[in-house]
Amino acid sequence: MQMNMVQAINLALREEMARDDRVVLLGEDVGKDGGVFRISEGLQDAFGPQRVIDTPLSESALVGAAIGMAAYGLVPVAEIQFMGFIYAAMDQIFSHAARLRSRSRGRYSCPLVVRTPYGAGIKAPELHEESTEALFCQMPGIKVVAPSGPYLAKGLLLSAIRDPDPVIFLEPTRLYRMIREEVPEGEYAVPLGKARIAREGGAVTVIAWGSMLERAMKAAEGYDAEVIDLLTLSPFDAETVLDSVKKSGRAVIVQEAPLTCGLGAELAATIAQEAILHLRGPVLRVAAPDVTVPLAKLVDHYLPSVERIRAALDEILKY
Amino acid sequence: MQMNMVQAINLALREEMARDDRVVLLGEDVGKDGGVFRISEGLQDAFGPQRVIDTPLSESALVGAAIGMAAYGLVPVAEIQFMGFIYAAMDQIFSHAARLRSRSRGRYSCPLVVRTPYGAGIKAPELHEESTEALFCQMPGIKVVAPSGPYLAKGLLLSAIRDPDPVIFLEPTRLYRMIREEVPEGEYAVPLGKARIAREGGAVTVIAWGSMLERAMKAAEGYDAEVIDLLTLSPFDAETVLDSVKKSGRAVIVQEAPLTCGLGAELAATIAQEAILHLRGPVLRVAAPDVTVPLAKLVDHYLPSVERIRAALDEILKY
Amino acid sequence: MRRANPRPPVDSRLSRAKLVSMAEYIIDSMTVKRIEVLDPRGNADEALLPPFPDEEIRRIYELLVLARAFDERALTLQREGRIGTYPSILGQEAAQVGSALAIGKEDRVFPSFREMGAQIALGYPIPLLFRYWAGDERGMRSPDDLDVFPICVSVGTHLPHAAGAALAAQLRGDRCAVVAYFGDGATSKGDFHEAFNMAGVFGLPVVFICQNNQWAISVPVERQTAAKTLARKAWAYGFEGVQVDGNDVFAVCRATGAALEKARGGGGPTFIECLTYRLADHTTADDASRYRPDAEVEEWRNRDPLLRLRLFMERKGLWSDADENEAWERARGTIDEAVREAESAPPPEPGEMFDFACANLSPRQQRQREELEVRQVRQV
Amino acid sequence: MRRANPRPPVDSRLSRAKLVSMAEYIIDSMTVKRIEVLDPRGNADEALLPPFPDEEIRRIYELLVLARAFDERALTLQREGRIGTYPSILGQEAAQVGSALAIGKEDRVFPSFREMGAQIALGYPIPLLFRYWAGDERGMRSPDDLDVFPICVSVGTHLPHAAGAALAAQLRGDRCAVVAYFGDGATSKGDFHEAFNMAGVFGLPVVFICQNNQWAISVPVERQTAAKTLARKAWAYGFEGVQVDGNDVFAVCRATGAALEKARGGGGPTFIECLTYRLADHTTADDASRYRPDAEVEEWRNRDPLLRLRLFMERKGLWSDADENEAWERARGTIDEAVREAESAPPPEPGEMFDFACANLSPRQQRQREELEVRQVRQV
Ligand SMILES: Cc1ncc(C[n+]2csc(CCOP(=O)(O)OP(=O)(O)O)c2C)c(N)n1
Ligand SMILES: Cc1ncc(C[n+]2csc(CCOP(=O)(O)OP(=O)(O)O)c2C)c(N)n1
Ligand SMILES: [Mg+2]
Ligand SMILES: [Mg+2]
Repeated sequence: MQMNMVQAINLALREEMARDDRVVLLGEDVGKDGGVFRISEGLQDAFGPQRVIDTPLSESALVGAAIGMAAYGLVPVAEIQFMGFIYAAMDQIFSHAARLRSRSRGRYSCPLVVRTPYGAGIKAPELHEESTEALFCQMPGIKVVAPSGPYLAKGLLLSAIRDPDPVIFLEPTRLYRMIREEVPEGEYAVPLGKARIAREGGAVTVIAWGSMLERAMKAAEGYDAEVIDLLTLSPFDAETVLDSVKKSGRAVIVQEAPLTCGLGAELAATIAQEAILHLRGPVLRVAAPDVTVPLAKLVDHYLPSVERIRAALDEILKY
Repeated sequence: MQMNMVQAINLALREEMARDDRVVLLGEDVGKDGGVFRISEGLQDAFGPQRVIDTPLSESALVGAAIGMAAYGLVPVAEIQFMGFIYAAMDQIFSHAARLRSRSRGRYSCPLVVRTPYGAGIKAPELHEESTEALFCQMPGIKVVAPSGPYLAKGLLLSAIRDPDPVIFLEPTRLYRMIREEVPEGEYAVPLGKARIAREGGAVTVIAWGSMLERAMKAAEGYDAEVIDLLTLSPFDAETVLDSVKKSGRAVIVQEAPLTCGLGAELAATIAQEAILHLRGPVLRVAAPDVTVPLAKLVDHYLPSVERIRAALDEILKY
Repeated sequence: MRRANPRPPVDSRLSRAKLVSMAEYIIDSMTVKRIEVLDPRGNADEALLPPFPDEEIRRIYELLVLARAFDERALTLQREGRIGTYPSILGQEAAQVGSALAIGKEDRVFPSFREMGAQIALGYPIPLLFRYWAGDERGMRSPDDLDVFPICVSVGTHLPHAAGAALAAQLRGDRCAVVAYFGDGATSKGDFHEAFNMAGVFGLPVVFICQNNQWAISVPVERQTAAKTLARKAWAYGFEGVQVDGNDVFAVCRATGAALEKARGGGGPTFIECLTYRLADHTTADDASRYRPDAEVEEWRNRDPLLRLRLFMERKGLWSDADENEAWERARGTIDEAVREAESAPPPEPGEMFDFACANLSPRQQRQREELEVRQVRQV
Repeated sequence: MRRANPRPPVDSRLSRAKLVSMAEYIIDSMTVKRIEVLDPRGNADEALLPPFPDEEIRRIYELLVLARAFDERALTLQREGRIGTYPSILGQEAAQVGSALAIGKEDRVFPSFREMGAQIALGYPIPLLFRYWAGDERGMRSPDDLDVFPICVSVGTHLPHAAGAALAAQLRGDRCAVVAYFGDGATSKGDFHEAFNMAGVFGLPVVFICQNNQWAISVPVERQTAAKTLARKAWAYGFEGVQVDGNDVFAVCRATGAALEKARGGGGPTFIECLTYRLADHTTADDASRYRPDAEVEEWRNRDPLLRLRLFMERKGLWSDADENEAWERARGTIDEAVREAESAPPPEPGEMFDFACANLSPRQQRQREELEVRQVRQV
């Protein structure tokens, strides 16, 4: 069926909940309201308020309770309404979700998914347009996933829910309803930890993820560029990245977040450590500037544009 | 006077509080107890409980209140007892301290210092040995500083307190009492944003900060290695780093934190973007593995050792 | 034996039955008061009548009208795509205007995101409000003579700032009080707790005003907390919580005034729960009919805060239909003018996103700004 | 006029004076009970006497002795450098052992870091406790037949887990209850609030047990909160809080038993404040004489939880000096054995730091592990 990413994620949740009654949803307004983006539309009706739980407005306890639930036989999928509100749950995610298996030496584990809409471009108020995936990518014990379209969103979410460890699942709001494509019903899992060659090419490797994939693909038109869709941001698929860069000798990383200490830095550093002898020129990063994401009037100037990516391609191809 | 880092920081606080009555300390046990590391020893006696404030056990409100105080004419220096407890204050630091100037378009600002002991090697319980500086380095609006010895600690803390914007000041616990050196009384500021050439050399550039500086210096003995002490981690002094790397053609980054998405990644990425044509070999990172810092019995195997740094030097010098 | 340790000797099932015999006595007790003046039909016991001069009562009403006219227009502008997502204040005008009127120039105010009625009553320039909601952060710069913090979108996270501002006032001996506004949903946040606790411990000059509009998006207040009143939460921190009829502008104003006076005089914090109702959708992006019954909304429409003051004034002969029409006309005129002013402001330059990133840009930020500006020029 | 908006009409100074005339009535009230059985001299009103068989009372006392012997030894081992920084439980044995005894095998326990008395009473292997405090995380793996979460060092952050475990039990219909332990300092954390609130909203089967030892390192409980009792905080979340004499093992045990029974029966959460005292330094790294008066400590020494039970038993003819000596000898023997076992365990291999990093190591982690092991071999 043709569907957008909201519908694909909804379908993934529905199927997983039907398949495995340990899967429960919790979050603010996920129940009767179906979530502010309608991700969980109809799920409370289908599975009851015991499995689709509206919580009080408490991001820390919401994630913290999900940790306790995960330790005791459930597979919670917690929603943080916008990524800008996940910071209150950082302590729970980092001090606890990431470490429960290790602290208890395997006695307890934390098969938890924290889903959250992320990214800029929807012209919403402050803290509604964050893309701080790198905060989580530096936490050992946490996986981070960001789909770039409906089909992948469903498959990755299935994998995330089935993963025995905590996964942060980042949904690019800008793409929620932008892309419609065929999304099959039933099982298919897109594995975690594997990147995808979104477009083959030989002269330059472009690495992108989440909402930037769409722009990277547009920018690549007319270039002999290979585009890698990272999909899992942590642990990221270094092999696919390095193989491509070794072949092309040129790398451009496209990152929605501010430049400094974003995930792009780790990708560039990995390339600089492990593929440097194959490089023809610098590893270029196209990223937002090092400022807080501005409100609607300026956000288009903040986000990496197709033009900026093209400019980077033109530059690197000079080498 | 010869003093260790604890004494140097104490002296810096004392002098700043005497100079400027807007400077106030707050935190858990900073008052009568003088702080669990005795950093604020004697300061409540000297300046009174109005200026050295014991707070309830509330990291988020402690930082949040400091933001309100900073907005209203004070210069708060907040202590988080150990870096592992700062995660509860991430929301306040990132959503508010980092953004107050911008959100209010300059009407309010946040001249706040958050001091916290950080780093491993003191054989303390979980969450007492974290080094997650990169979490803060990716926040536009936040400065991050990590001294590597008593003299620098005092000078940098003076600069941090006088800085008009929020500064996270990371004190390497392992060095608190390890190094004694001459620390003058009275004013001298070590500027923020400037790295220091801790040792000159031509064949390879070693970049380190905080507690790793000491190991990097030991490792460099017998090598023609230039050692850069980063001092300010954000915004870091790219110029000094790039100048040295362009000269030596080789870079080794020593980072206490787990490898992935640490500050070393940004340094390597910056080098790979801006100095790649000068490089003779890969940019090497010596870092902790991607696991939670283990407890006392294994922590020595976790921390980058002098031997590992030497091995990296030997490797890079083959190019 | 459980493992090597002596076996836990007590059969817990045994002990459970015999509690009655324990010595129990009461060591602590608390009560919560409710305060009201005007009833929904605009009646007030003569003895309780507020002593405002007639002219002031009319001006209070006009402010309520202005707040509502602002809201009306904001909703229209949103539908026309001229501002972004907007949270209506419909039904909460009395709780906002009434409390704000008690706030002095010297006081410090920390609003949440649904406080436009309070901002307007405080004298916050209405064009700036429109600009903010249109996505221009310059709208959040409070005029220099007004101490109103930027709108806080992250629920409840501004409460520690209010505590800190009050602590600063206390330490510096500033004779002012601090007011923080927030919703019923915010009472579930850790920052609410930590800030309230700090206010209690230090006896801070702060007044916490909860707009209990009974909904946090789709979550009714009964699912937000099992506490019978929100006001009682203050007792957990050692200070008083009171409930006020939030649709009664007189009661709100005077409860706030009393709490502020207490705060300024060193009497410590107060928590005021204004029990009111969100008559509109949560925001323009919401559809409240998905989760709440129309009957409940209708019931609260009858307790409209403007209506009851108007009925009161009519009964006292202070207000006529002509006054009503004029008041609305004047308010809409003010709003028209504000919209014009807001929309005629030149849009921000892209480089302005760097303007207040920090006091001094880093070399990297500097370069990023230059690159942005060069791109800009190229595109023009 | 303040800016373009109609001028705030009310002179706030005017309104402040006239509050007396408002209608005020009480809409909410709460009380806190205190529960006690044994007084500090070991007396108990005959009518209130707990119905434990004599043999059980002796065994309870022996567990208190064991907990204290553990503590004694841990302090010695720390001084000898055989374990790391250690937080003494001296003075809190009754609150810990008494509550733990009421906990069933089916229940789930979430300890803080100063709960070794509870862990011992629950049957947690003592050698594992020593290993943990010696810096070996393998000591935190609870035996499979015991549901005790790892010690939580980050104050208060485990309370949401307890709420979640209780929610899981509720959703799955597991007939068990959850117990969370924490200190007075933890009541100031946001996570305390959010977890309590969630427990109230969902009516969760959880018992929150606060060891109010009156100090959080150097901060006395009066500076931790302005609330008269900690117990009253529960009312803010719509459930009962009680205060128990925390040095009275009978009172603690039976208050806990009652709360657990209520929880298992669907009666929702309870908060038990055990009022006790930390007789030792905060940890071996602390020097409490810097911040608290000896006289206070002395006063609490007189309320020693072991002493009062011993006096009670002596008066009842259940206990002699010989019994006392034997009990201590047995306890110390158990502890000797546990230390031997703990210290004879082989140290962890360096590679073990990867063992539970995640279910499946990433290729990068795999390589890091291999490199670590290669370095290891080289060094050997
Ligand atoms: C920390 C945080 N979590 C979630 C949100 C999303 N959100 C915006 S408003 C709202 C409900 C707020 O309810 P309440 O505090 O009662 O204020 P009201 O909207 O009723 O004025 C939520 C969940 C947010 N803004 N901040
Ligand atoms: C979140 C957090 N902040 C600070 C600390 C440092 N610290 C360890 S124990 C303690 C005091 C705890 O007091 P309380 O909750 O009363 O427990 P007690 O130590 O009295 O058992 C502090 C501040 C910590 N472990 N966790
Ligand atoms: Mg509300
Ligand atoms: Mg305590």
